[in-house]
Amino acid sequence: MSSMTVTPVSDGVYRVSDGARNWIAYAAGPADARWVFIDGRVYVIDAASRGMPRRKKGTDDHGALAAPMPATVVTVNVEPGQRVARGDVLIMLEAMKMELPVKAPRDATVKAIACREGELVQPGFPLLELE
Amino acid sequence: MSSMTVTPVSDGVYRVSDGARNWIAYAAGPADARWVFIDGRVYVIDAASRGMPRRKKGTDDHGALAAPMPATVVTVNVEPGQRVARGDVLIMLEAMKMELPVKAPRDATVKAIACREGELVQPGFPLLELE
Amino acid sequence: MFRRILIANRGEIAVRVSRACGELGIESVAVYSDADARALHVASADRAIRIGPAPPSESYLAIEAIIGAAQRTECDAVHPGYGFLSENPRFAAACVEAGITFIGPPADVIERMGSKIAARQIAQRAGVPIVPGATPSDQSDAAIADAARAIGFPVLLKPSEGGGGIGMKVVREEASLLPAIAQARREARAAFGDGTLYVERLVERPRHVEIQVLADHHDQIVHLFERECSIQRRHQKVVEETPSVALTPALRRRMGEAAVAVARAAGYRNAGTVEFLLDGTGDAARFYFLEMNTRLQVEHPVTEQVTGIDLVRAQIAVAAGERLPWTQAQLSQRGHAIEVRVYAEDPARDDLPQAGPLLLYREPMMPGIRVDSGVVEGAEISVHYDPLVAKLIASADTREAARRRAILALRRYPILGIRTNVSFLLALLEHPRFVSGELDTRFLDSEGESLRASLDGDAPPEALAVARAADEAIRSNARPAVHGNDPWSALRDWRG
Amino acid sequence: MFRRILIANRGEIAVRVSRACGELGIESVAVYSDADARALHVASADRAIRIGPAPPSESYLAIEAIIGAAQRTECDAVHPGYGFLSENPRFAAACVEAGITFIGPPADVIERMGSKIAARQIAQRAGVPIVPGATPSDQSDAAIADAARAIGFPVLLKPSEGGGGIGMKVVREEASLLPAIAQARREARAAFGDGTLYVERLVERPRHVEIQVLADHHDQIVHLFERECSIQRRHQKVVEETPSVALTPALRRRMGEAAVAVARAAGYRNAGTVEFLLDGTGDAARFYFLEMNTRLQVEHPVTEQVTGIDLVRAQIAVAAGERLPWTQAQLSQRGHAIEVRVYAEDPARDDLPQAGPLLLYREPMMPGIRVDSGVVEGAEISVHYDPLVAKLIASADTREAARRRAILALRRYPILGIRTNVSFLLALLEHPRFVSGELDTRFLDSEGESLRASLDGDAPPEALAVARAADEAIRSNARPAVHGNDPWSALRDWRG
Repeated sequence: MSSMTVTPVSDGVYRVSDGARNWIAYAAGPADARWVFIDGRVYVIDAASRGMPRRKKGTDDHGALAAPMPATVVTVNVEPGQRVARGDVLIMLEAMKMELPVKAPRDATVKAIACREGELVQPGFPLLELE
Repeated sequence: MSSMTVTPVSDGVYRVSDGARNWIAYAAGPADARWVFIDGRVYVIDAASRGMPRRKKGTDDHGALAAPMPATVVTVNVEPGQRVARGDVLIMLEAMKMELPVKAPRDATVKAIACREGELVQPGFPLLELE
Repeated sequence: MFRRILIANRGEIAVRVSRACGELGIESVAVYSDADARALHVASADRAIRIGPAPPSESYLAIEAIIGAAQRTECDAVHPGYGFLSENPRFAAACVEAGITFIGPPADVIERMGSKIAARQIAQRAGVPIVPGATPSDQSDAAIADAARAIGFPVLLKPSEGGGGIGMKVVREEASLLPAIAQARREARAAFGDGTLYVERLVERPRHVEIQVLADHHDQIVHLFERECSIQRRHQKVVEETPSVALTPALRRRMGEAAVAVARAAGYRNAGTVEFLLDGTGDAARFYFLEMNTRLQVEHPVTEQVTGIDLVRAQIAVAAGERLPWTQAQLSQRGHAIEVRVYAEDPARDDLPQAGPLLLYREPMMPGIRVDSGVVEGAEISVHYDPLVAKLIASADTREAARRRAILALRRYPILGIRTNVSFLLALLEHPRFVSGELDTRFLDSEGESLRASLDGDAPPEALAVARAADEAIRSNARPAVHGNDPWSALRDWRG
Repeated sequence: MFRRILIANRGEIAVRVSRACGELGIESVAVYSDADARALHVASADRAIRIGPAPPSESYLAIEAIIGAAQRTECDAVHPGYGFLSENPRFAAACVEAGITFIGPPADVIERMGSKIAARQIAQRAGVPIVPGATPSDQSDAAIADAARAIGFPVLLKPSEGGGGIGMKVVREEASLLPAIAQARREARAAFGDGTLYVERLVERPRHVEIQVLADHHDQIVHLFERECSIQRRHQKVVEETPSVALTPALRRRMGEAAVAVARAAGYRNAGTVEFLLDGTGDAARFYFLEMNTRLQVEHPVTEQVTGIDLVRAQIAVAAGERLPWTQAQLSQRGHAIEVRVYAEDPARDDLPQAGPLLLYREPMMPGIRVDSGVVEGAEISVHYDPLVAKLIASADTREAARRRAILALRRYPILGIRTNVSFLLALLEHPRFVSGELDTRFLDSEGESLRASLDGDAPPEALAVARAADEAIRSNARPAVHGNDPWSALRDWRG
């Protein structure tokens, strides 16, 4: 890995140089989710893994699917025990004037459903569980 | 005086309302010299006199005239004992590619000269004294 | 001219309209819901008035509240922006009843053009073609097959009650016609409880090309040329440009004349847009009337950049009874403009809308770049409204120069704190089909996945280095958590 | 086309050029002095290289250092911007010797047009008038009086060695001629130790109108119409616009042809500007060649806005040997553009330049507004360089609309931490003589005091209320003192 020099330009603005190439970069946010913008791309870098970045993924697939943002449940398309295939739309939410499909992240069986149509759910609220 | 409501919009940006009219305002700087921008005008308001603003004037006229910024002394046009009239150019400084005339703030007599041509002077550095 | 205009909208378009008012020496009055008390559109106006709680139905869609606000602030006109009440004939009528000028067409014209059926009839009467199609009154297999043959292959079989593409069947030749009719009817019944079918000529790889028109109250109507908006997804436009690479001067003239004919037949007033489906390119292309939008479009800036005309100012002048100051012959297109819509959404997660604070937000300021936005750094993208953050418009002498300019500007447009589609837009602007202008309305359906696939990637060393440096900077210099606990609530009622 | 361009400049023009490079797919290399290590122009480029300490003579004027930087970074061209080395023939020659293309005219043309005497001779040979004048070889009273009569009243008597208006005498009629000659000679001797006098026709209330030219290396020369820059102070332009209200189509054509004739006679290449003094307005006006600027002008954006041509891109293309892509007939003016120069200076204190941190700096982003700047919030206006903060360019369909747009934008252009001329510019744009376009080069001499007088005023209640609210905000939320002690010095050499 090359050696990088970081020179602050002003609040949140940095110049990064590897000795040859030069970038203008922007950074903000807390240490556990530092947002960095360079050349049209955004990286969210967590503190623990500086040097071991990962793009933060939405719902971690621990079986439970959660609402990504405050939303209204429009339809629940599955029932407990139902087999679903990766990509199937399990639940349709609505927020910000748009429909937000909650899709199956993998082939699985629906274990439980934790919301009902018309309900207003908060971010992180578990909507249903897969086996 | 009317009652003003101030609503912050974001960092340094405010909405001010007197109940009828509405302004977008910007503020920054330390309490003893708070800079405020409204509608194309800038006000520097000191803390002690909130409600009793004064436009900060450059050189307070206590007899000594000081350099307003880092500058080079180009010419000294007067001598101790000389009578000068308000507006006379006493000293010519140069900074930022421009000539900066130091003018007499009032009719007076030159008491002492504290700089010489070619000298680099710092802000606040007394250049000459009037009686 | 008006003395004071109420802007019945929020976000970038409210800011845009209040600036036009400022330039005309007209006072602007913003309205806001509780969620928008700190919004830029409120601070930007000369006056501001609360109209209700966050939900649009109780604020930006609340006709009574808005008319009341206009009366209390003694406004003589209302600009509706786009969306919300802009195409609501009851709102236009309510303004007139309250003695306030509605900056837009008359209520009856909005109503007429708001009905797809009535609008198509008007277009046909004006001699402007619509996509051939029919709902046969005899719904037997044989009658539907006859209708399909009369229209000509390829045809589309659609549930008459449907929408959104569900249950649609494409039939390209006689052999598959009867089985397709049976299947389409079954699916229509399953999805909508009604098996009635509509038969329509299928336009393959159509482009969405629309014509801006402007009509004064003295029977003068001009068009301001086309906008191509083929890059769309779920009927939401993402990229718009003008001129369209698909148009030749002769085709442009024909489409412009068709749009003016529709506007004239509708008794149109003020700014409006006639949308066409374009089949093919060049002089031989066919175009079909789709619908008319009886308001300012989101994408109006590309027209402004290329014609040099300020459409919002023109809207206000026309509403005030002024004559259009130009004839058709005096209008021209110069150069090229491309608009990209920056949405708060995550392209890596099905374009999921994002809400949250703009921790860092800096708009690129460079020659040929215009950004229309309603936010500033530190603002909050609210869950209550649409996720449009800003529109970035790049103008240059050629399409290629405008495209490169848009790319450079997006590369200098940091938005941190929420995910946006900026990197997706960059991939799109660099897609070979976008570069060559081979567009159709299914572009994002066919290319969206490959565009998204290019977005993933680990943080490069330079990003990691900046993240670390920011640690240091933030440790020594704690940047305010503008959107943490609210230190502002104590700030009311300072006596000045 | 070039692969990599070194930008031998700083500030807004360096940022401007690096963006043009980015749009062309050419790598840009910034140079910087120690004072500019954190400057925007450095961060904006694809590469950056230090060339010396803060004083310009050791950095931005150091030919060897800059040529060395271009060689080390393997640049194939250098863009000089304006100011600094842009009109230095030794620099242009040094580039060529080093095998690097100088983006500008050849060294000998720079040298020739840099000499006022040689440039005037070229203009005269090209049939372009200069202000009639002479230094009589016989300096007797009678001979000088004869020269004055030959030139025609009113005349100006000037010390031949002088400059800056010292010792100049205006003579309007025969009766005062001889006494004026005697007095002018005395004053010339006192001020310059030399009583030699130059006699010149006095142009009363002249306008400064210049013509942009562009010449390729294939003998094609076009002009891009005029810019009026009559609003100036101590030969520093403050407001520029195009078109000029003083020109008619016929006069514009004559001046354009004269400028092209001068450029052709000079063997000119690349972008240049021919400056004229304009006496009167309309078809009957006379114009006189003043000088030719052999570089990009500060005020080039107004031409870009009104012609739709990107001058920096054209400069690069021409230097790379490309042909101009337009004929004169294809070029046109559309609309109106006004540029105001935002300086870090205090209008209340003799325009004293200001240095210091930009505590808050937000550029107005609105339709028809372009800001070319080289700073961001938190940056420092340095004492070492010129006090130009930014150029704000307002474009619209008419002069009045552009003027109102510029005013609205300046009212939304907060710059805090240093004094600027923003409020002065606002007063200027609202001055009745500016509104009506009655301009001449002495406008600021005659109106400057009244403009300044309008600036004073106590803080209104709304400003006091904000100052108080900011107390609260800052107490709870300490904003970082970005420019206090330097927390950054420890941030070097992060391993990424």
